Amino acid sequence: MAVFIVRRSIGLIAVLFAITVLTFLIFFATPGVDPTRALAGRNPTPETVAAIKHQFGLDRSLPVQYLLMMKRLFISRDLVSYGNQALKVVPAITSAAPVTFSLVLGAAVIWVVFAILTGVLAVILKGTIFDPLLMILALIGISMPVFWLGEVANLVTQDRLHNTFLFHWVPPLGYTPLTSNPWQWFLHLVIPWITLSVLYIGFYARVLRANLLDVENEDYVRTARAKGLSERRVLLKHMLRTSLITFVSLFGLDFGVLVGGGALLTEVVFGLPGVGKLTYDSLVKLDLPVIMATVIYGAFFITIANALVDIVYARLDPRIRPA
Amino acid sequence: MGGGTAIKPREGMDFVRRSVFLGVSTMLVVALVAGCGGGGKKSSKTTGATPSAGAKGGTLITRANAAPSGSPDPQVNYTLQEWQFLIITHDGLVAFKRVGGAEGTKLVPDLATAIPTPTDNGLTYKFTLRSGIKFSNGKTVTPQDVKYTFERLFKIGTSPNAGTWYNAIKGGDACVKTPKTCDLSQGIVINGNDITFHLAKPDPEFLFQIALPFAFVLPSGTPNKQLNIPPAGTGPYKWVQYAPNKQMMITRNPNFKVWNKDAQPEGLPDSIVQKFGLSVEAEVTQVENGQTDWIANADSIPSDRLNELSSKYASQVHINPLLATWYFAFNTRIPPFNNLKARQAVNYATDRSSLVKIYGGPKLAIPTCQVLPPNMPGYKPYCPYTVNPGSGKWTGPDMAKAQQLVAASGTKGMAVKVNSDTTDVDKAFGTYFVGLLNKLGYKATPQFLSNDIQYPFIQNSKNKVPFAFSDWFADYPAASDFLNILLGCGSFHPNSNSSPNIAEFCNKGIQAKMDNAATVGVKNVQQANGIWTQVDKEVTDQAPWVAMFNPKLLDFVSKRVKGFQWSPQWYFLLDQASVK
Amino acid sequence: MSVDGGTPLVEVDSLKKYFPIRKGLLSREVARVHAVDDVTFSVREGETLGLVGESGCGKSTLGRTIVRLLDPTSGDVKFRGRSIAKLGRRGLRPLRREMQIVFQDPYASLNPRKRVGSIIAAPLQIHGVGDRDERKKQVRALLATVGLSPEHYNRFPHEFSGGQRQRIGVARALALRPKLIVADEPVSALDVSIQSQMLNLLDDLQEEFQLTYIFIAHDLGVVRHVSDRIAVMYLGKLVELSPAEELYERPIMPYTEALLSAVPIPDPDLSDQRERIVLQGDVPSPINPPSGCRFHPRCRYMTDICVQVEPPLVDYGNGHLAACHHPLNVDKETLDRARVSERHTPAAADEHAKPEDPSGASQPVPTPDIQRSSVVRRIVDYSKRPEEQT
Amino acid sequence: MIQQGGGALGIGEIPIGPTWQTNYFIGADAQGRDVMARVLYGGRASLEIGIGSALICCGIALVLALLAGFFRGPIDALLSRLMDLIWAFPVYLLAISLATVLLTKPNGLQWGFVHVDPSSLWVPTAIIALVYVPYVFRPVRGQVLSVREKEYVEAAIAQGASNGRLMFGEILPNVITTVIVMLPLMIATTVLTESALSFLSIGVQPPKASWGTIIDDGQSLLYTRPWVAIAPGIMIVLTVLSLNVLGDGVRDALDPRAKLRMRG
Repeated sequence: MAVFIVRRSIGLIAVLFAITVLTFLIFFATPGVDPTRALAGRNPTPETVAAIKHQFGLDRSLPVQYLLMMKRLFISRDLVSYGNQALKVVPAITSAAPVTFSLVLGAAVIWVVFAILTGVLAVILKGTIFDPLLMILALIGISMPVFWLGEVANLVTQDRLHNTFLFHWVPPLGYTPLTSNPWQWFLHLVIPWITLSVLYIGFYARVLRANLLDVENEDYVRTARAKGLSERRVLLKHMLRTSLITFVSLFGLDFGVLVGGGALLTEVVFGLPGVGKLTYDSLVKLDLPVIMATVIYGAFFITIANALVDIVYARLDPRIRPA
Repeated sequence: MGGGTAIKPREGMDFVRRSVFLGVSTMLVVALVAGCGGGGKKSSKTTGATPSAGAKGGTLITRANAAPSGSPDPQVNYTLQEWQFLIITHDGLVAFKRVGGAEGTKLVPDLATAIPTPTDNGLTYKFTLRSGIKFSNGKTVTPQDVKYTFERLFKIGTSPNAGTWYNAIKGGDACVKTPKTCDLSQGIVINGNDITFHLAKPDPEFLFQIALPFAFVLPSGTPNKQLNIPPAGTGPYKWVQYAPNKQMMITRNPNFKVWNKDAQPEGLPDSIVQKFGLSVEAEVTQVENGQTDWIANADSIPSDRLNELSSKYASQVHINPLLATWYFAFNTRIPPFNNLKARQAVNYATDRSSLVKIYGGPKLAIPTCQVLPPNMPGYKPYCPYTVNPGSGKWTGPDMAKAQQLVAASGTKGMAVKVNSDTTDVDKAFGTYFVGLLNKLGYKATPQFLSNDIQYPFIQNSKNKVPFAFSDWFADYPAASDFLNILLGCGSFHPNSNSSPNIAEFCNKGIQAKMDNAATVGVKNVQQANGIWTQVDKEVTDQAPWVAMFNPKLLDFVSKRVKGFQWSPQWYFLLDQASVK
Repeated sequence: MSVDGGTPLVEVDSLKKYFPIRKGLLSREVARVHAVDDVTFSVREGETLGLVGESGCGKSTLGRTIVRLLDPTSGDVKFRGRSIAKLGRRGLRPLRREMQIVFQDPYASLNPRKRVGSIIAAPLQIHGVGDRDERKKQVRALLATVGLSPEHYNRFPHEFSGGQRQRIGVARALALRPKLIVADEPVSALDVSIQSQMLNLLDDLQEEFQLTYIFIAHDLGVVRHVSDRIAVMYLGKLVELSPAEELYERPIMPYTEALLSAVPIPDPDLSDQRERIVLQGDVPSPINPPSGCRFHPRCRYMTDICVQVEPPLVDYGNGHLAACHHPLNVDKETLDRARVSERHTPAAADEHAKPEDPSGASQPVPTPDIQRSSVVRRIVDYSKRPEEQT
Repeated sequence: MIQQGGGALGIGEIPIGPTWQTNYFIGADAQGRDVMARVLYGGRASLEIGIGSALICCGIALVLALLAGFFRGPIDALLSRLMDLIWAFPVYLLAISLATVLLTKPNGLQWGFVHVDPSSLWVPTAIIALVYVPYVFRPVRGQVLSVREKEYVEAAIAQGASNGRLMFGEILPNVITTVIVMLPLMIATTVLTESALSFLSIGVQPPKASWGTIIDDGQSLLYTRPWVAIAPGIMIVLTVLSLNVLGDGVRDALDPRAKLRMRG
């Protein structure tokens, strides 16, 4: 097990390293990745351009530039954005991360609760019209582009029905930190939470239902039934518990992806200054340092989540260890 | 005279091309004041120069999609977005008059007691520093601070115009070469409260340059590296927050006392904040709902909402004309548009009213055929490329003539890439011209580039862009700013990303006239303007561009904003608006 | 049971096949599975060599290494006198026509996504035999040869029973008219009732196509009737090699003795009479094989020498080879002639060659008196299709 | 495409809203173009990219998985690590990064004789195909690894079959079902991804349109002419929903036990 964990960790570091190199190369293959335009103005003297390039180490060879960037990103942590010299990359991410985290955490709570409810309900109602109905609803949830759903939510809550009793409480787009005003924090995030969770409710409900139906035929479930346990106990205690293993590992991966910046579209649509939005803004401006940092940040969470899920799985199921 | 700062009232990202500053002679400034005033009256809701004394207090909440690009350092930043804050937190020796309307282009003494008359053939400017003015950190402003400020401008190494403007000061060129050891003792001589600037060469634009934030006085000892928030200044406000992914904020400077209300009046709101991060659509909704007071000009209001704004929120909308021309530049050196007839054909065919519609309608833009915008010294309406030429006004496209010219040019069937950027409106222009060129018999395809990349790309002759969108905002009213910079032989630099003559246009005869106008202009502005009028006409006949229109700027403020004032130099004067 | 007829078709010389076991961070090789460890024997043309041993003894690995499905670790395999151990893919190609393999599992050995016709035609196609129609004709003929209907051409394997599938496997092996067929437990996955059909089929095919068989099985009962000679393997080693009848009558190696005692005998009297030798313990790990004689931990004749010295394969005459310190059923004379090792004098061997209970060892193990294949043939006629019989 | 003088725009002018008639059924966009017509044409691009990228993705993944699973050893290690790398990128981040780079090569890409214009539909198609390769690669490689151990593969080796024949003749037919089952779900995913990229202006480039770009256009018209954004969204939902239902059906028919992790 220890060897497995160590090997997985080494793999993780290797992947992260490769990602930094790859990201660096992708963007250095791009013309115009250059802070001089944002700083030098319309008609700079060659001296000014050279000074700016030197300041960013752009007059060095590519490997040196890469090392410089990594040093400023991880060791001295004073890497600044090409777009705005006051934007320090590391603090920008650490200040954006709580926003993303708030968004994802709230959405996760909603999606877990509703997915379990929907999934279990579908199994209970199996054979009635409600099971396929719930599953179609879940499919619709999966089929909706999240940015579009967000737009429609904005249309309804910010404009069309904003002045009715239904949505007059909806605050303008944006974000209020939990620490400064918990109630406003909550209000600002309710609509984004729901929007983001719709897809996952649909997906997880379907996965859960399929799993529940799978385990229904397992011997231990039959045994439990044969013992005369109530249907509810069988479902909740025996079936749900097993099915949740898949559920939880999927959750780990998705949570990692979302915290790592995967909620980009939701953040962009709702103007939430999280990591996804930071990434998007920097991509639009080809702001290499910020892109590097956010991509590494995102990859970090995804790889960690992958590794954790692998390790947890290996604990639960030794068969996959050699893989 | 001085002129508009230049931020295209759209997005903040590519401010560079908008931030065009060129000095002009004082006489030209006077001319502008007249012109601008005239222009201002025509426009429906141009704010007058009379400030309504609003109530003090409250917070003016403004919004922008993103923080001003570049650096927050006042000696490095080059955006109107930040300058609108800097002018009320800092002062230079002289300043543009802080009032709305044409008066706003006048220079008035600020930290200096008076505007000096240059002596020594324009090489010496002697200022006297007002005494008793304090920085927001409590220190008193001294002449040493002024010298320190100018030395810092070079020492910082990355100030955009240190090497193009301020190097006029004696010793400046050496400072550009070796910023670390910059010493301006030769150029700035202090004697008591007197500060004498010695220039290495005469520079009629010097006073304007020192009225801009690059030259705003900072306390001695301010570190010679880029700051993450502007340091202490002398204005009625001081910087308290600069978080580029959140907001920037200024509040009252307790050490401020009015010394010249023309240069630096007291501000009305207690604090002014600019929040970042929302899309412009959301910003408009916020202003409508009273959650935001004003949208920074860096964000352009979607044209689709203009109707809603002008009907439902008419009293909150302010429209002012800009000294700007939007155009598509032909590459005059590669086929098919190295052919004059082909260029003229496209000019005849262009339905400028369609383009105006894309931009936001006739109230936001006026069709044009020529290079110079209205109100510019030397401007005389001239439009040969219309159905009924003669009036100087564009009235409609002449398709028949266009087709005839294309046929005559022998360029029919040639492939043309229509280059524009990815902003919605600019993209629409590109799409329009693709359709038009195809109609004329070319094989046109669009090429839309990210805003950050398009401008340097189209400047570089290496990229061989045949037809590209661009625009130009005057920073002050000088015909040379348009004609010489955009179409002069000297501003074409082959294979350079910084070659503002996108058309690669160089006509020896016209160039000689431009050079002549510049020389004459030092002595006789009137005569020079006459030459510029002729140059404008000749250039227009050569058709290096399809000039599309001259835009106006729309500001949308919340209901509670009282006393909106609009200066041609600084646009909306934030501190003069009341939110109480 | 001609032992000496014909020239050697296959010669296996000191063949070794080890599988590395990798572990740890750097995937270092920490151990090796000694699947086939220094095996030498030869197979004459036209004969059937039975290869017997418990599961895991390396017999399948040996079979696969001979047809070069596996690369030998060391040693040599010669086919018609030509070394093929080091041949590359390309060099092996022509040899593939000469030697084929029939697999144990009729379910896994047929591609479930391919039709029977194309499965059998594949070797023809690979070696560019004939054109499409010709191949089709050949395949139909082959189907008939193995007792299937040519109409089965377009069916998928899952439509067949195990026995039928194995026939398909045989047909595929025969398609190229090979000289050698390694039959890797071809009947062990089949019902007992089908097994004899299969054996008879193989027997007939041998005559018809002049085949040489290496017939792998895990019990001696099956191979007895088809083999001319039988090789016994234990933990990767060849421990006994003998003409078939001789092996059954006079096993030398105690391990063979134990295997033989497990062969079922139809006659209940004889069966009762016989002593059943139950081997103690499990087969030791081939990763760390026991020292000396590999069989020693389970051998009832075990002495110190078995632990210390590995017995060589010694010819006891009549083509009967065995590797044992305590040979059974060997008279002193023979023993004298065949020196097992320096330390192993005939006297010493004889002295110690007494089991705790010598009764079972001193006299030949009674074996059923069944003539090779003839009885089996009488039981069923393979040419009838199995469906018709069941 | 330009409706000259058709679309009234700007201050004091009324945009065309839904007419619910043949022309401008659901109104015009900011440039006066009939949204319904654009939605219908946009659907073509969306589906072309969706189907194209799913096919390319599955094709590449299949070939790579065959190579990795068949040859194992260093080839497998290399390919698997590469897939890990792609997998470790957040899908949208990788797609956005690639799209940004490709779209900012103003003159397109030039590989030998192949010239890809940045406005070509191939750019988003290739990008989307690439980012989803690991999603198909992983399960298929696992299958190849297990199929490769099957005796029928050994039998083919014993017959002297070439590697190509082994991979494509013996192994491929046994793993293709997985891919076929995944395909509709992949298309659903790629259609969603295309719309997201186009929504972020880095997918389909004008003047071509896809549902995503129309939603992007409609974003700025959301409060004034919501149909510009709503209509293409509904089309996406319907398309993806049908593909998901189809995918479920195919899965039930071919591979009742396959549980695929597909995501939009």
